[in-house]
Amino acid sequence: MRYLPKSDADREAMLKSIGARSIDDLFAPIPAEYRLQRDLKIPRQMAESEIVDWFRERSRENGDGHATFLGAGAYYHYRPVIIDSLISRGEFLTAYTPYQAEVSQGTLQSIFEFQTMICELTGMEVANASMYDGSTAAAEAVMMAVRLTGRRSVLIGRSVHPEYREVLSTYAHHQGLPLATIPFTDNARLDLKALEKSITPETACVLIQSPNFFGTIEDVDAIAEIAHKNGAMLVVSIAEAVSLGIVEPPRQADVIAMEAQSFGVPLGFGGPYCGVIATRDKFVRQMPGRLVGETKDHNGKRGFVLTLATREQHIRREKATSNICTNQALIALMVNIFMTIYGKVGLRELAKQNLAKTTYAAQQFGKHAKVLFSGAPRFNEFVVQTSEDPYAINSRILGHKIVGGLPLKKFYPELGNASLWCCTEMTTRSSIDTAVGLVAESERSVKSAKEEVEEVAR
Amino acid sequence: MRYLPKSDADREAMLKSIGARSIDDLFAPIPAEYRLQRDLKIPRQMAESEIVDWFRERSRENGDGHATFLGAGAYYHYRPVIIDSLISRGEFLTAYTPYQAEVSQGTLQSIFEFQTMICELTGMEVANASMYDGSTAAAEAVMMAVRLTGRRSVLIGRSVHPEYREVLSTYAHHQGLPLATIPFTDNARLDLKALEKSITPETACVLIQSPNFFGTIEDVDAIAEIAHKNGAMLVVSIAEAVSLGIVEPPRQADVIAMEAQSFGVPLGFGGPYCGVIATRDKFVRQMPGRLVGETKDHNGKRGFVLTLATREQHIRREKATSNICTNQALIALMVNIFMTIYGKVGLRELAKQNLAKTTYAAQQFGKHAKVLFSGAPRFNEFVVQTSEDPYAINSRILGHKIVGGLPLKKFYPELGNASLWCCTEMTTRSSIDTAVGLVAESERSVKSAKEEVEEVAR
Amino acid sequence: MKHMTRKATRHISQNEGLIFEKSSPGKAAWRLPPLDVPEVDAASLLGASERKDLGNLPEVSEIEIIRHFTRLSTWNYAIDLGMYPLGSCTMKYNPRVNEVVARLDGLANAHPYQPEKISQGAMRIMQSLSDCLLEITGMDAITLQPAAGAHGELTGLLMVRAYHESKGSPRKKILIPDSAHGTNPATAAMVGYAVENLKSNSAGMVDVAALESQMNEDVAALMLTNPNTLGVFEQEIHKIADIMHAKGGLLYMDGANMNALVGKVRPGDFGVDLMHLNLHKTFSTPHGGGGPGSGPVAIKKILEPFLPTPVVITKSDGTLAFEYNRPQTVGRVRGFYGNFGMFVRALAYILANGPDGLRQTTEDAVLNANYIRKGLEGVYDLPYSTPSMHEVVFSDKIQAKKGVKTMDLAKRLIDYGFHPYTTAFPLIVPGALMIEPTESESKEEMDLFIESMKSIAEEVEEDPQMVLDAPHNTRVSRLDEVLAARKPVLRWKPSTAEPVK
Amino acid sequence: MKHMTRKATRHISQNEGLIFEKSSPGKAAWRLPPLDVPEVDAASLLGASERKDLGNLPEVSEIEIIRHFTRLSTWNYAIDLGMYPLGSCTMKYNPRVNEVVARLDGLANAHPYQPEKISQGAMRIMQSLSDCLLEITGMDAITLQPAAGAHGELTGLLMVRAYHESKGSPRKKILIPDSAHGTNPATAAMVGYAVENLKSNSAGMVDVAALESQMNEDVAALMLTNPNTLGVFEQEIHKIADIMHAKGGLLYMDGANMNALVGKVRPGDFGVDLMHLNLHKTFSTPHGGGGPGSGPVAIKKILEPFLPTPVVITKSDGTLAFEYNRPQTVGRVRGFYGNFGMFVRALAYILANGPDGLRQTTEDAVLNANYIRKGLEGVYDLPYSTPSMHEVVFSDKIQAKKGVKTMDLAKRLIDYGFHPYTTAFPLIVPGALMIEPTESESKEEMDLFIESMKSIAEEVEEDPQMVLDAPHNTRVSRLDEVLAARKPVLRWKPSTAEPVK
Ligand SMILES: Cc1ncc(COP(=O)(O)O)c(C=O)c1O
Ligand SMILES: Cc1ncc(COP(=O)(O)O)c(C=O)c1O
Repeated sequence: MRYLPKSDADREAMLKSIGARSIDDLFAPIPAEYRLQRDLKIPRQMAESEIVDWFRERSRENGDGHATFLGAGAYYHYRPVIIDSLISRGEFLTAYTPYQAEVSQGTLQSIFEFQTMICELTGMEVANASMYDGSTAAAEAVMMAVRLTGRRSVLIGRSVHPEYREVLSTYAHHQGLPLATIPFTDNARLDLKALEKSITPETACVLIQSPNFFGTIEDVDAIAEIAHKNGAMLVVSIAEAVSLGIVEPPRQADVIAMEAQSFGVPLGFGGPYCGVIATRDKFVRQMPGRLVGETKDHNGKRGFVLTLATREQHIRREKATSNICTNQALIALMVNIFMTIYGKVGLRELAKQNLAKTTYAAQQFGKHAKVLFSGAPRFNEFVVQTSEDPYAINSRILGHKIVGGLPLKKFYPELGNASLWCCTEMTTRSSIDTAVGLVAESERSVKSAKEEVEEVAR
Repeated sequence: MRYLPKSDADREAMLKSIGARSIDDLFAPIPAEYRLQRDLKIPRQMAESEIVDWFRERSRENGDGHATFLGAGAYYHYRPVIIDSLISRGEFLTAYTPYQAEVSQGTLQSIFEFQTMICELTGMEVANASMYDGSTAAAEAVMMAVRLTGRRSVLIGRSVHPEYREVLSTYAHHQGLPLATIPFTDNARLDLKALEKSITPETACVLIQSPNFFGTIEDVDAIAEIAHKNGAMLVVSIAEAVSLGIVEPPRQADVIAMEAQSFGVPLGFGGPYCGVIATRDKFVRQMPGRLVGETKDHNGKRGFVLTLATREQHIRREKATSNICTNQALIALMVNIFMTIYGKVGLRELAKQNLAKTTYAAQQFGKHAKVLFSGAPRFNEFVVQTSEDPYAINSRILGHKIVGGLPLKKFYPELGNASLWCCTEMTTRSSIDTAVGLVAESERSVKSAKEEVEEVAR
Repeated sequence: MKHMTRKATRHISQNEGLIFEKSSPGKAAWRLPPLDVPEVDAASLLGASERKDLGNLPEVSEIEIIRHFTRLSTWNYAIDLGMYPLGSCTMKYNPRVNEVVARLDGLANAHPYQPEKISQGAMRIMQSLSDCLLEITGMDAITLQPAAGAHGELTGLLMVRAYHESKGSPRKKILIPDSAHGTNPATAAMVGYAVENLKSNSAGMVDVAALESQMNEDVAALMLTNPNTLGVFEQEIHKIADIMHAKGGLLYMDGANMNALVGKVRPGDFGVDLMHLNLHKTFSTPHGGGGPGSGPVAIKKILEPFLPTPVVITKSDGTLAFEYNRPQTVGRVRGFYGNFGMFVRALAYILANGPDGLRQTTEDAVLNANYIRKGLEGVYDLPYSTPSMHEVVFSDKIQAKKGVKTMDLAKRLIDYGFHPYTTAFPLIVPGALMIEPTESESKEEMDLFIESMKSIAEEVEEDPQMVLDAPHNTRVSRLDEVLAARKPVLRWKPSTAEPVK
Repeated sequence: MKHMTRKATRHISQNEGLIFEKSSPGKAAWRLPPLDVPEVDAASLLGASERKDLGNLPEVSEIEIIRHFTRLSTWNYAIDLGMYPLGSCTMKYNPRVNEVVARLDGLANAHPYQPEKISQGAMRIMQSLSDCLLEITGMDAITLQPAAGAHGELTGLLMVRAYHESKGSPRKKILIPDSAHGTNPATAAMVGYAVENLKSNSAGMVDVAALESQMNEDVAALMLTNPNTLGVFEQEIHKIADIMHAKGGLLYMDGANMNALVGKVRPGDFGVDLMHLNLHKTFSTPHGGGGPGSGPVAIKKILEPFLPTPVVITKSDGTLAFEYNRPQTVGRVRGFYGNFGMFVRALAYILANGPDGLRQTTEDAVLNANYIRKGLEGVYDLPYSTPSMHEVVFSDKIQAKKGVKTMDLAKRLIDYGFHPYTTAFPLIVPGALMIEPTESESKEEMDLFIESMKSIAEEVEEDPQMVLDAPHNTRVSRLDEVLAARKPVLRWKPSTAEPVK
């Protein structure tokens, strides 16, 4: 096998020095009756060229070359090429968690920079080295609030990503944490009155997302005020990181749970992505995940190490703040490089282009169909309601190698024929115009059909 | 500009410390009347994403995804992916010629290994660090023979790659070196009688290629004997390096000029490729190009340096063995890695697969059309003669996203409707069968057409 | 240092400050294409929500970024540089072809919500990988959704809980051997179970008698690592399974050490009810400085109803689809479908190996561990003489007499050009040296490792202080972890900015 | 060494032997797909020509290859690691997007003989690059075929010769300033011309009076580097051109230093008849440890008939084609069309810059050189006080008094974490230190360089021997070049194989 650095002579020599007659001696501890006496039934050993060909085939079956209007927690942004040039360096790619600081300063310093930039962007005081993704980060943030407040019930906005809500309920269910959902109003923002009504002295935290699942920016101040007034914490989830370039971060939040995929991470059919938790210094000891801190070596030289490990499973075992061990380090490095490339000025300009494309698209759609939730500011997503089933319209749009917006029926039946459209800097005016054209056509045909019926009726 | 690591403040500060009022002061030495007072008329500054899109377009216009039967000096072999992973490391990619050995040992040791492997493969005693390509390597090898023999006339086999012959005549012309061409016989091998006749005491060398342009393996021993008997040197050009895996190298040659593109170098529309010259120790001081040698440091530790620089232009100026300075180092590294991957056993197996595919293809074509030059052994190319113009047949084959063999009219009008076909390990049986099928069809239709004519004639 | 190593030397290494220390206003590494729609006024669109300032994000050029991260990278040790014998981490070669196929446009740019019609390639990859992993583990069904091993444990215990609930009661406890990895108890707690410790016997294996007595109807499951963290195969595994099953409990296997078993024995065949795999260990996906991973959970039929949603199914027309409607599911444990990019890599690894390659891989991994054990036995204390599979655990008992602990030996090993082994784990071995070479090490590299470890042992005798002061050959000397924890500095601040050192 | 640098430190570095020393029979890094055609018997097909043995080619596994070349790479200095101020080499940033676009399937896998119908993309790239380069140089026509600068010189002088032959006589001589690069005289000789040296004047420029007197009908051309190798712009360039043209001679410009002029002045505007460019210098294609390069030759109308074949032309239908039928061509200088992959990279660089970017680039390059000149003036001897453009040349005159030469200073600079400048060139400056920072260096990096050079100057005063013994911080100390040349060992042989050090 071409990955194995041994000749049969090497193997012989080693067995000899071990004093084993054959390799089977070394597997003797396994009860004979369980030892596999046959080949595994998996495909035969393939040449590298065959492997590449096989996956190329899969890639072709997978919508290679389509434009997309999908967002909903996974965003198609441009990835500067140096991200892959740098993360492909074996020193980053093939290193483990930086347990041995003296030969891991590269990874450690880059995480320290990552933590710093996440703080700058979120307005928080401390950020961890990464969580699995935005959904698990949100769930862990809520658990964190539960530990910090000593309270057990949790309120979740219905405008939070439906899958994030599912994950939270999976995590909470078996710990018997009562969850309640807060509806949204007709501008898609959290219903403050409903919140006031549902919040109790037992409420550990309120979880919202901003920009929320519909792309609408929540009134974080108002929500924070209600939460804090009731001694509950405010946990804010951010799924579209690019929004932070031009949307004020939820500074009033106690914990922010972020999905940083937008920052240079490929869509990759849903993963690997990069969750992050950021919070206030005073809450750091209840924070899950790894943390890198600055320190000095024997000669007073600056260096970085993993720190506050007493929160973690390998020290605290069942008393740990979380069971997380392996995180998303390499993806956090992609995010770090992306933030470094765009930086203070570029990130704002990038966000501004997203805003411009989305504004144009919403206007165009608005001329032919109903754009919902226009009452509040949004970032790069918006909801369009059509007369015809959006799946039907999308299949016509797909004919142009364009993937239309996400039909919301599945998650929000009450919204009927609504779908969620997303525009980024990658969305071209021409694909917007094409999609709008097909939606307009659909509306016209439905209308004329209705008229015909009326005709007949008369 | 995003590649420039300066802020305007930096520029101001630097001008100040230099004592210049403005940047224009620094360009004062350029006579004012010549200074450009306008923008260059080139495309505006583009975003990285625009650049990628622009070249993607060009790539699509360029036969992306076609199978090919083209060889003729540029061969389509599989490139193991680690070649690019390794040569993309900045330490290899962005280093200059290893003038400062103590911080260039990586490049130097890899060239030393390259020189060693080329010697092992060619059966020569010394090889240089690379030449521009196979054509210039051949020309420089001939010049080398001219210097070594003190003779001026050169004999070239007509079965040498036509473009190599063109390059040689360009190089030779202005030095007034008489060139004569030796024809090939009906098995495509060099015409030994003609050689005997043409060779004189003035002949510096005989240049042949093996496998030659038609894929035929020359009778090197016989040619060497004739050359040496007349005090001339034998220079052998090798254009298909993979042949060395299973074809005996021309050990009787005095100089070998090789094109190593087949060893892991992309076709890349003709370049960059990797020429190499290998020869006997005794000729090394007339060798062009860079050489790496082993030595020791102050502590007796093994190390490598550029050596025998007294042959080179930067020391000898007009007396140098060549004007070459920049060579093809990074491509030589690709070749080095390729040779390391396949090694002693793999290279033979690879060559054997080429032989098998070619043998099958030649047999299949032979059933329907005339395969020329079957009288002598060949490696992975063969010549097929059709009744119809090969350009016409190829355009039908192209309809199947397959590029047919190279029509030889342009180079060898005497061969009529002949074209040169090449098979490598990348050639699939199905594309062979498709191409053969279309050739067979063409032959049938021509034949029936002829019969009709005869009908009418009767 | 009289002992010199043949493995490494010292060489010039570039310094580099924090990126913030290189920033200055007006530098930029980005450029956007011209806008093809009308410009907008953010203030009027966003009102109070408009962000005006991005704080201390850096402003630097592209070459500075290339140099920054290239320089940083050269401060790391990595598998690509040499042996990385971290026990329990399976630091094997990460094949480059995996990286190439994972970046193919149709896979790298696929949106998780794109229509199934144009997602057949991705689902086919998920199904093929699932089939291979089921054959390798001998289990009946699998979920690829968990993002890492610990996440797989969580998913597994959620299914355990749902299973017992379906039988009337979730039960109260999870049994966990004292040799277990920290994620095991931490996971049990997250799922609302009490953790009960299980003592190991003198051979370092589960004390079957103790298990017998501790097992009862309150116990939901036993979390067993096999081979365990001592690298020892639980020879009485069948008894263990029987004891659990007899009382209606389940046997969960932590598959982190599957690299000792692939192609040689299948957990499904020796009574395991569910297990997780670490694709980033056994199946060669890169660790990337700490992640990402992927922790599929393979299960027996009885647990299938509880799988997280969605599950990939084959429709009557032969096309693949995601099934969401599964009434007894434990629910989602992650957004979308898991770390898909790791599925691609793991499958590429399996295809590159085939049945014969995987078996040979396992044999070489076990061969290497035993070769090192043989080479260092006597020089370092071997607390358990039980046969080793893929890793071997020594202790610092002998060296501790001179005041030199496992961490000190580890730091000195750095001077010899190696990444250290895992220190101070498993907890049942005081001062553990946990060494897992994996199959990726050549005899040459391991001989250098053995030679170095022996040389260090001699140094401990001759000059313990020098070892205590190690490392000596790195760009920073030993770093003060106590200081870091006492007053944590977890982010750069303009005020605290230091000049480049 | 009391002077410590802020630029670099020493860190652990992996040793690695020659690949042949890692080989053993049975290891393999390759695997071929199953054959889809019948097996063949090589012996019966090839007879006596069949090769039986491949000698000492290595047998190693994939991970050993990854480690071998990764380890080797870490022994190199590179632009990606820091400033690389080799004078005359223009070691600027090599943008990564260039590498990405050069690898696009349709470009990387295009066969040079594939039908023009499916080669329009490649030809479009060649045409676009040609148009840009002509606008930048102010010339009329161009060939992209030469593989490097020296090859461009050869191509250029071949055209010069063909031009003169067309006028009746090829002429005999080429005038070359004594400051010229070695490739200039070497090229002239290859084209069958005698080389006549041209003395520089006290300002380091062409002595116009001398030129006047040496110029006659035997002289085919003057090969002038401008700015010349002192980094000095030939201010009397117009006079020089007039003198050449008056006697029917041609003015050839070596464009290696074009990085000082792009967007600011065009050689075509100041009387140059033909010139070569180094895409691997001015246009950012990577040096790759010595190559590949690309040396296009741009010419004035009068030389167009002599261009090498083929030439890209636009057909009446707007599609592109190669034109081969050019009766007066000098012929081919290389197979196929040149180093196409470098064309792609150079064009990507031009598109990334645009007119404003290219101008700013040139200004920064000149600014950087002058900043260094200012910083080191007085510390090192400046033989020519003439204003500098993109590079500055000092001499070791001051330090030589202590027996420390330019090469010694260079070796010591390595200890400070920099790649040295170009030593001992141009020849007109004894003990030259030729420094070209390029635009890619930040003020921070150059301040470190200036600080280091000053520190070394002090060391020369305090402890010259220490400097003579440099480098001290590298994995190998100064290597014996004399030994290497005296009995050359140019390849590994089994007998001479040494163990890994
Ligand atoms: C035995 C064991 N179990 C569980 C884990 C946790 O796996 P992960 O780090 O992928 O979450 C590890 C990883 O170190 C391990 O070694
Ligand atoms: C002034 C000058 N001329 C010519 C050359 C030769 O160019 P190349 O190395 O590309 O052949 C160089 C390269 O060093 C140079 O600096």
